[in-house]
Amino acid sequence: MTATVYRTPDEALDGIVDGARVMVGGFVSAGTPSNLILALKRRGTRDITLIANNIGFGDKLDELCEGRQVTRAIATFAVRASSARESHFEAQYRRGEVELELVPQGTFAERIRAGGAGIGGFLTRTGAGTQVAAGKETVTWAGEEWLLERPLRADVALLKAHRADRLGNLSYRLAGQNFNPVMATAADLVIAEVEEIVETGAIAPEAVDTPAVYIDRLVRCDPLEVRWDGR
Amino acid sequence: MTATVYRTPDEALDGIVDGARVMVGGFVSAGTPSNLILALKRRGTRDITLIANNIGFGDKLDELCEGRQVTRAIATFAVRASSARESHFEAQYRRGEVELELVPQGTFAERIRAGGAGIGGFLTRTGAGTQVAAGKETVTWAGEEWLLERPLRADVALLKAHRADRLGNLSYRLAGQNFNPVMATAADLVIAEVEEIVETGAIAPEAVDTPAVYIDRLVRCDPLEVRWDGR
Amino acid sequence: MDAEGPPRLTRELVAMRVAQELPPGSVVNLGVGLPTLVGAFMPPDAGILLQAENGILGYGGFSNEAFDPDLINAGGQPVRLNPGASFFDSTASFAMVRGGHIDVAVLGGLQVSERGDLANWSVPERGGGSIGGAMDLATGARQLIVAMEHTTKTGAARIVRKCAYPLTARRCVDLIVTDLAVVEVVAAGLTLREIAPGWTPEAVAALTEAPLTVAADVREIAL
Amino acid sequence: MDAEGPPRLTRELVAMRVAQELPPGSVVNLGVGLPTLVGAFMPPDAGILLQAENGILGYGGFSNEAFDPDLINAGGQPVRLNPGASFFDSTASFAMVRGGHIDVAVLGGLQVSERGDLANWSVPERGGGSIGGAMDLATGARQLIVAMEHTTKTGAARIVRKCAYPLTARRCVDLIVTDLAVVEVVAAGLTLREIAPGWTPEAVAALTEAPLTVAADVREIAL
Repeated sequence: MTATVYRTPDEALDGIVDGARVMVGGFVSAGTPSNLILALKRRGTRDITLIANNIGFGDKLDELCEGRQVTRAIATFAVRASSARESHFEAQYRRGEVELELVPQGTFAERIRAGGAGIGGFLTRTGAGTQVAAGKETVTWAGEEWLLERPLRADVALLKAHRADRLGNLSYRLAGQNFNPVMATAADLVIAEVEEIVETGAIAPEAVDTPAVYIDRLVRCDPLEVRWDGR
Repeated sequence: MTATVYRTPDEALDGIVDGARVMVGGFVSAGTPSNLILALKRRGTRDITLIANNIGFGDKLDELCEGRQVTRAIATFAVRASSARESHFEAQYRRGEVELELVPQGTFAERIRAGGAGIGGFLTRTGAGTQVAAGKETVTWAGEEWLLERPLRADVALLKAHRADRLGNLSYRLAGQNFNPVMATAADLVIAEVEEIVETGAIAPEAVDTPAVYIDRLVRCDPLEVRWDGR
Repeated sequence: MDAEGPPRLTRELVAMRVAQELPPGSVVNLGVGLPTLVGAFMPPDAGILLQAENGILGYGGFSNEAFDPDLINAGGQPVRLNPGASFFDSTASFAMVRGGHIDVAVLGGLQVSERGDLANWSVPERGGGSIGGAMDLATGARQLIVAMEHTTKTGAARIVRKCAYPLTARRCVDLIVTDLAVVEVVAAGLTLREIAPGWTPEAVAALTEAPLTVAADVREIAL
Repeated sequence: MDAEGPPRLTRELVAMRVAQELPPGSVVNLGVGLPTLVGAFMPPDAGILLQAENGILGYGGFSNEAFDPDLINAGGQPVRLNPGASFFDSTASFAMVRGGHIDVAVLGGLQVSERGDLANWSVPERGGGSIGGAMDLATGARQLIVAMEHTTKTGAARIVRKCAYPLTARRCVDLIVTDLAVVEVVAAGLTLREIAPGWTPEAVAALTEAPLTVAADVREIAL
């Protein structure tokens, strides 16, 4: 189905309800849908399960936490080892007000891929013998110990790409891909913020990174300046 | 390590021994390394385990079978339901002279991906309740029956790409990707036949389909005319 | 008119009937053989995206231009691209198939059982058959239409109580379109929805091994 | 000279020593913190390819140009690209990491045990820590070098019999480079290969909880 183009990021979020599981693409400053994140903040959606690589490292996701919109997070980095300057998320986490499932980054990516690709689980050596193995099935095969990891899906995915065509094909620039292409496959409703929307056919078939089949909604936005200062 | 450029496809196969497990990229006529296949025929390597999507459907792989170089095959289509015109492979298969493991195409791709990506196995619903399930572990999860499929690797992969740079980055054209990018990740020695070798940096970073880390050897060849007549 | 009754639908007419089932904007995979013909009968402005499991989304009809070995569908046939097409590798293609992102798959069939099991890849007595993408498509597509002849060349029923041939997937078929009938697979079994012109429900049922419930509004196939 | 002995190596000197370990043409992932500094000391013509797990192969040093939010390494720092660089998504990046396609990973450490276990992501008493890509890198890289300070700020050994902090991965470390020593992890335990100028093996061993076997050819770290 052809993607629907929305006028504003706020309108593009129509229908997201309290309690939603929301995946957000991006890695620190790269490929992060900051306009959609701020629209989700303005929307005031509560009790969100946030599925994102990082929270509070040069992204706008901590602003959602500021308003206590996030109840549970699944992430690969969200809490610093040192607490010199706490994010809202970290403060709430240390006070036990928000739940966090920390996932190794490769396992995080692969679980989302499994969720989008009809894979019911996969075996990885990553995390075997660590806290990550707690509660998971462990199998020995080929002389090694493997964890059985399960797929991860969401109700909504918020993505950032560089360009889209009207059909919904996406292309990314530089290191802007990261988790965006895989999250596009693993949510019931997929919304992408892009810098430019072009006519269908204007992105060469070989240059399409995310095929149109995965994209439900598009909104054109100027990218927000986002930078992590390293702390 | 920078890829080594060979002068001829025959030289590029240096070191392949009898009994080798050989993956070959391509889908019928698309992205098929015909020059490398014919070089493997000339080389006379025997007792090959051939891992390829198709054998004898517009590819040159049946010529390897003609010389009885293939002992065992893992493929998704290799034997026609009707035997009006038999390939060498089919004739040998029906006489019990060659072993065939038929794999569903998505499972075939995913097993190779697992082999290259450090995944020890994965669960798929594909094949549950069919002959494909024979001898495999079956698990019930989320109300469905899943097969545990295992990774697939090879000693050598023979690939076809459109362009390479001297470092070994590959780009494909049109539907020439198919199994080539994933096989590049899952063999100990990876050899690619390309139509053009350009200076390192001449392929834009966003246009690289197979990063140089995966490619050991390159050889420039004019593509051979290959076409399946549909029978 | 053959020995057993009025004329049956041609392969092209079966393909036309299947094409009517494809919703506007849907993502569709057409299997090799008869299903391939469906591509020629799709409404031009319905925005249907054809997926080829060798790594294309958005191909169009067959190409009459010079053969390009790198631009083929999964049956090896040269195809054209529509605007908005994209290419990807086989792992991405089957992630799309397995992950439920194909709205409709149309596959050929050897046998379909009353509970919707499909056998379409092997005739054991002929000593062969290949799986290709059929098992993944039958398992992963949101809707599965089987397009096949109602009977074998020797007149045996292809819609059976239990498949004798090796299965492609269990309980996967949603709709069967043959040269005699349109049959829907529902929880209770098979419903005969449409019949070929000149045929009666009884005559179709006589060539069907599995029990058919005749729909109250059963009608002639209209194209 | 600190209270406990001669001067220790600076972070930059530790990074220089690590850089010497990187084979020409190898594919290397540098973790955040001290390991990031290694990039500045790589031999210019060795053809080493730096991988950033956020999806870059072939980045170079830090960029001084206008900040581009889409061109960062896994530590969020702006980087330049070398000729032959490529981009990919996170699933492809960790396929590369997990699949054994990274020759050397250099990670920071909190503790390394005598059998090569690594703890580098969490200090429980501070109530935090994040995993990021460390577990995949420690498990998947063909060779793992840990670059860290030999002792904590309070003087406690970081090379221990058994890690007290939560593990990153078991039996994964091949080489430890600290501000006092180069220690190799072998089947039998830990071998002290090199020591900082002015230090003796005994002085280093006194700051190391795990037993060290002093190599017959132990020598001063040379840069």
